Amino acid sequence: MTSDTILQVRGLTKTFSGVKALDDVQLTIRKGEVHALMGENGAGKSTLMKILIGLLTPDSGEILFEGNDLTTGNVGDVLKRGISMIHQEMLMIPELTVAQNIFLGRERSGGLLRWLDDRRLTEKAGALLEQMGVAIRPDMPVKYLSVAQMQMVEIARAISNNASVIIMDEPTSALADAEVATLFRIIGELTRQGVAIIYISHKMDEIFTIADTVTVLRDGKYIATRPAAELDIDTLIALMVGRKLDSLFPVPDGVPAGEVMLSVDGLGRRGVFADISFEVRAGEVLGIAGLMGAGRTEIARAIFGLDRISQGEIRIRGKRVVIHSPQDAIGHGIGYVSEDRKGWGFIPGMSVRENLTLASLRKWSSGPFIRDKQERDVATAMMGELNVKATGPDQLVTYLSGGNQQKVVIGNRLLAQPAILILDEPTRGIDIGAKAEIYRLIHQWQQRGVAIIMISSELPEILGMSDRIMVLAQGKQTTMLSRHEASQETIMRYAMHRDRDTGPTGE
Amino acid sequence: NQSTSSEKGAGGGSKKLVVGVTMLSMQNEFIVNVHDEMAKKAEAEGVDLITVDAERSPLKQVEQVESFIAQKVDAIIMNPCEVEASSPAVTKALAAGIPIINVNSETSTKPSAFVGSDDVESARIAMKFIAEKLGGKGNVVMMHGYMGQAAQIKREQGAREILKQYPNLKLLAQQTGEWDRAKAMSLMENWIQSYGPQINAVFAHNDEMGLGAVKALEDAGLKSKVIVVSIDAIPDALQAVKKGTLDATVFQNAEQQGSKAIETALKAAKRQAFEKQTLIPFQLVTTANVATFLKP
Amino acid sequence: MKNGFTTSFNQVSTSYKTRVQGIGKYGLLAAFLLICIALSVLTPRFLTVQNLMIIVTQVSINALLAFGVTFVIITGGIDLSIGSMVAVTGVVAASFAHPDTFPVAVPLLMGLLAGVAFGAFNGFVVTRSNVPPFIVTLGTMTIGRGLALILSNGRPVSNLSDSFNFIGGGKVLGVPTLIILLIVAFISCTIVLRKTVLGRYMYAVGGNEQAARASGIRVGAVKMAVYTLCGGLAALAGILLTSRITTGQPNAGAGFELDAIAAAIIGGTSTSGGSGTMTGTLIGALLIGVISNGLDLLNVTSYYQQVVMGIIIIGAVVLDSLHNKTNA
Amino acid sequence: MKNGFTTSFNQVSTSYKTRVQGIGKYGLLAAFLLICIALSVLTPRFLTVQNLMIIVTQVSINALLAFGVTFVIITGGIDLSIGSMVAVTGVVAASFAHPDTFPVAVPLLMGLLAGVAFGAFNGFVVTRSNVPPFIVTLGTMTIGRGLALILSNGRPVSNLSDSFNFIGGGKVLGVPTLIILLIVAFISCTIVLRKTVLGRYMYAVGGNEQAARASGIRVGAVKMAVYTLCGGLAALAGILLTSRITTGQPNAGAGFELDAIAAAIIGGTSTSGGSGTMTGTLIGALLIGVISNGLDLLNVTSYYQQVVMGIIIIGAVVLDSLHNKTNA
Ligand SMILES: Nc1ncnc2c1ncn2[C@@H]1O[C@H](COP(=O)(O)OP(=O)(O)OP(=O)(O)O)[C@@H](O)[C@H]1O
Ligand SMILES: Nc1ncnc2c1ncn2[C@@H]1O[C@H](COP(=O)(O)OP(=O)(O)OP(=O)(O)O)[C@@H](O)[C@H]1O
Ligand SMILES: [Mg+2]
Ligand SMILES: [Mg+2]
Repeated sequence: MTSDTILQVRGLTKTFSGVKALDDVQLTIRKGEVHALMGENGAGKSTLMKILIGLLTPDSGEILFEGNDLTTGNVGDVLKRGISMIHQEMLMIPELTVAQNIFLGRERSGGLLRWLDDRRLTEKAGALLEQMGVAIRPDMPVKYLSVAQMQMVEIARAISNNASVIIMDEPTSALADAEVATLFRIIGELTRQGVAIIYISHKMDEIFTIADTVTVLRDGKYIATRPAAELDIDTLIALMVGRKLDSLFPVPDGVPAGEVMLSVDGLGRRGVFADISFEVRAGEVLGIAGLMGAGRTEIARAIFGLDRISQGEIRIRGKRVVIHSPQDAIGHGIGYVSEDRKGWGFIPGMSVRENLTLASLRKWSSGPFIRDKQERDVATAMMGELNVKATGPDQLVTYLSGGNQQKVVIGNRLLAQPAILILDEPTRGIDIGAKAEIYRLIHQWQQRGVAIIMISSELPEILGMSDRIMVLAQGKQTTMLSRHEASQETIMRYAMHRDRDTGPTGE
Repeated sequence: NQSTSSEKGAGGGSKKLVVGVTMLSMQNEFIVNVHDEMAKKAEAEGVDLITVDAERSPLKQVEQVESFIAQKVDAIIMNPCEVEASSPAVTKALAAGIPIINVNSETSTKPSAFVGSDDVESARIAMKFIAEKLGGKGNVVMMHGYMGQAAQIKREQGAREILKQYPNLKLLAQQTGEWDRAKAMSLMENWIQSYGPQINAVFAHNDEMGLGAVKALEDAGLKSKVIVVSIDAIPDALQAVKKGTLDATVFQNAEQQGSKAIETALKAAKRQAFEKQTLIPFQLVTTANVATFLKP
Repeated sequence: MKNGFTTSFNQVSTSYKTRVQGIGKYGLLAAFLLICIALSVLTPRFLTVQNLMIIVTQVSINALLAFGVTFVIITGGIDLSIGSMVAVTGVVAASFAHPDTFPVAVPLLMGLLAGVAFGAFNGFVVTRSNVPPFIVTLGTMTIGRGLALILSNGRPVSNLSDSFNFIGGGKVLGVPTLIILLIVAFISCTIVLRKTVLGRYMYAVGGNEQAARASGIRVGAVKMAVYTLCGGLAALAGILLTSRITTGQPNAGAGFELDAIAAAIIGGTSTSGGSGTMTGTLIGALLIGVISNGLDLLNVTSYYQQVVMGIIIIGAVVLDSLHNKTNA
Repeated sequence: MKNGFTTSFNQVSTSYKTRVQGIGKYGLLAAFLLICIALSVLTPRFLTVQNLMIIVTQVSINALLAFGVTFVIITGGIDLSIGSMVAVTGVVAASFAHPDTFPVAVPLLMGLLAGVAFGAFNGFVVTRSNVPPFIVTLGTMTIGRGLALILSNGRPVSNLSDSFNFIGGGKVLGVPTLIILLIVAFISCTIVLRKTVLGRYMYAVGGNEQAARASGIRVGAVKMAVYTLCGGLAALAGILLTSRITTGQPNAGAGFELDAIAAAIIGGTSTSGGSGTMTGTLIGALLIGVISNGLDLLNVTSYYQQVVMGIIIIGAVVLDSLHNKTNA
């Protein structure tokens, strides 16, 4: 152990009901470094981190923190000893405010009686958020925040603990570039003060921007630790996946666009977005880009009947329709994959098979009865087509890795054979291999004549997949770009478009 | 087999007789008293009692009797939950050739024997007392037991019979206190708000409620102006009568009901002649005679 | 409704085995058999055909109610009004069941109709208002009790025809009708839950209402269906009870809701919805019935019965959960 | 477990204000006031100081129980054993309260001790086993009822000292002690919930147990605390009830659990945990008390009382939820 080693893990093993999630894993973290932990979905990264923070107990192995054994600690102890964590699942108490969440478990400030001093907590949280450059009200209950805002609160909570090691498990999965930049600035400041960061992300470019060292896990096993400078993207992917990956995006083959499937005209929802007009044709991918909070998700929700619109109209195949509920939308052939996978995507207590066939169950049943065999066949076939990694069609979806869960959600919608598919952040939190597969799928369905709307905060994805790109800023449409007009710079420019011109934007 | 064993028992033989007992509710003091008397008597006679609590559910009671039949008991004593609903139990026991004795209250199907008193009569006694005290004129409120239960229905019936005889006795209000002292107390408090000094008398279907009414009246300083009468003569009520807070209660003889029930059951089990109907009279308890009812 | 960005893994893993493998509930089954063995050893009267038949008969009413409430709980709801529905439907059926008035089908149909209407009303209020099912059905529980008393004028409705009394009190080829009906209901409910689209939707709605909605499931319709089904089953229970005790009792069924819900939860149905099986519920109901019968057979004093009953029920579920336990 | 982050916008604009500003529950308060106004119009006897005082007195026992169960429900649990705890603690206290035996502090302490021990036992089983709180406390509800009957031998424990009877039946400066104790308890519970770390942790545990654990909160200890608190409050209720009716009744409190839980849920406590306020619960309890008092004052027939009671409760909560409503 060299003098600047702060945390060391050796021979760590963890088994979940017979399945080895971690197998003899090692990890060495030095003061002031950004140490990236890489691996595919389900490689065991989060499990390892949960063991470090004391949420899970390992079957065997040792953890040394500042030279002392850490294995016996519970979460409270570990937090006090100076390790904190940004959780992948965003562990928040919805009813409590931002400030209350940030200081949860550390409120003891008012002396012996342990009286709560919420005013002070709010002030402290406010100061902290301001210092981070985040505009979130500290007295707002967390349940009203968007996913991205919650992620910023998670970050604030982790750094407010004055920890010497901060674990960041996919801290940017819900963030757009501007917030990512904020986080990176904060990470820079922290590392200068000697804080070590363990950084987990599926966004490759982030790794190469900030990581000093990279450790790779694969199937719960330790693979390698390398200085980031010695790695290039292909080598890293090869370490993670165990083979070389072909190109991420499918080659655009100029699918001929068909009839106009969906067109919206002057769509608005009071206080959220206004004057949105666009159309999507069969076999076309329309990308929607914008900063966090630009209103992209809200447009999707409105079209799918989850929120009421206050003006404008929606046409499907040229016919004006009124959509009040998801059933209406589905009846019109619309499918929607939400950005909130856990909230709106799948049923955790159900098997892969049941989840896949849920939206199309009527097709696999005669009268009230489900045709068991056909349902199973259909599900198995879809699992094959999507390349879902699971022990079988009867495995519970909760047990799948994030990427595979996402594939199940997409599969569920595809089996309903939508003519129009809305994908909101389809690759959030998904590893690079699975991403490539999802892109391949999108392309495939595009070729079959499905009209696709893809909302994404990842510009490479938008640029790589879309035929046309609509850019939003503050609930207004700022431009519509064709594939060859679009570049990162143009999109960013339109996305940052401020309220200077209040008139109708877009065309 | 079983029948021979009972014959042996009849001949003072080796095997103990077994009597199955199902009681309306072991959470009701009066019923517990009846049962305790039965247990005492059974002990003295050297018979085994199997006691179960029907918890006021006739369904449960029917099931318990079925179970007794399956166990081949020598006789069954039933304290019925319900006139009609407990009747299938009687039918079943008789069909199985097991004598069944109803204690305390009746069923519509005639059992082998009945030991008890007529609930309607107890209410008549209580109401009559009120009527006479008030000189046949005044306002009465009535606290019912749990609505729909046999005792409530019969006690209401008895009270109404008397009310009909006294046209100047007005039933001001009636409501259920669910046999419960606390509920009755709240109810009385609310009535005092509504009617205040208009109320001349309270008739409560049981002592628990009567005592609740007394408490509420005392708190409101109205007790001296209102007559309270209830039924059962539980020890608390006797004390209250002695103190003069409860004006009267109606004594139902638990001791006799219990011991007579066992006696009859044993005779029936031994195939001896027995009384088909043993009626044990009620007695009105007032300050005048309360001393004779108070146990030392 | 609470969210739960993070249902704990544990929660999932326990219900997983039971649900997906379908047979499940080995732990509970083991506890149940253990109790049966203990009782057979303690008293020779327990393990006789006649006694077992009595147990099943006694359990049947509670089991029917428990089946109904299992549907409701699987969708994440609750129904406290089942006890009152028993009373209402019983009184309604009895009112049409006097000898020489209507053919026996009439009281049956009227009772069922009353239950279905009552259940549908529950479902309507639950789906149309934001009021938690606990409050809605607590309200209709009180309303129902009042209705039963009003309809019957506070008095038991008796003098019922023999053919009506046969429904719940008769025997066919030596087997009590109650047992036969219980088996039929059990099989039907199992089929609804496991083999039909509606059953699948129930799990989906209870498992994640939003995701169910996003899959195009008409959540409101599913909820309407379960409350109505529950009302129908409560009506069946009410009619059978009435027929068995040959009287329509306005205060029948008081407290039945707790027993039925207990049977469902002992049987592994999670109060937060999304999991549960009819087999589990049936075992739960049988467990309660066996304990109560056994304690009666052993002549345990009434007060101690309650203590022992409570201990055994907790014990059985502890045993069950130990069996299904995964590491934390 | 449901959903997640993306609640719709509107929700923010409407309910955010009501909740965050802490006063909240305007909808329910409005419904409550509406009912009060209606009653004042219908009968002049309603709005008198004396009657209002009586209502509060009558409500106090249920309110105390409801406060306790609010703590439990906020952590995502449930306690069905409160009714039985009322009986056990009442009987225990009464046994020590005969005149000329012990000073009045002894029955008080013994009763409280019994309740705290009972509650702690609930908490212990809930935290140490995987058994759902519903089953644990349903079991201890039965056990407790049995214990109360055993301890009292099935008979009311009466002949209590005047000083003991004063606790729940007396007046201080013209104000009934029950009202004073209710106010003290309400303030204390509000402080615990809103101003102490423990209260904060209750919301955390009920809101997201995993997240609470990840913040270093000892979830087990919090649950122990709430069940124990609930036991203590039930003991207080039991002692006051016993003192008010001057007897320790082994069958006191039967069914009280439903009323208390109803008060909490009417008051906005969510059965899935993580939200709820003492003010809401108090209004919930008052609402039930006012309706029942009003119906008595209006001399509504017993059967119809139940129907009207059910309708008004559902109606009040519908009103409340309309107020808080957001479009879907
Ligand atoms: N509590 C649990 N019970 C059962 N299996 C679990 C549990 N937690 C994790 N697993 C399994 O362990 C493996 C590792 O999971 P983990 O969450 O650590 O992966 P990860 O590397 O963080 O993946 P991702 O990139 O998708 O977040 C997966 O197969 C997962 O399904
Ligand atoms: N439930 C909510 N309550 C309050 N504000 C919300 C809610 N959901 C979203 N917002 C806010 O509304 C605005 C638009 O949100 P929306 O989710 O549509 O953005 P988006 O463009 O999809 O971005 P992203 O999904 O990356 O956050 C943002 O300011 C966001 O913070
Ligand atoms: Mg992870
Ligand atoms: Mg979005």
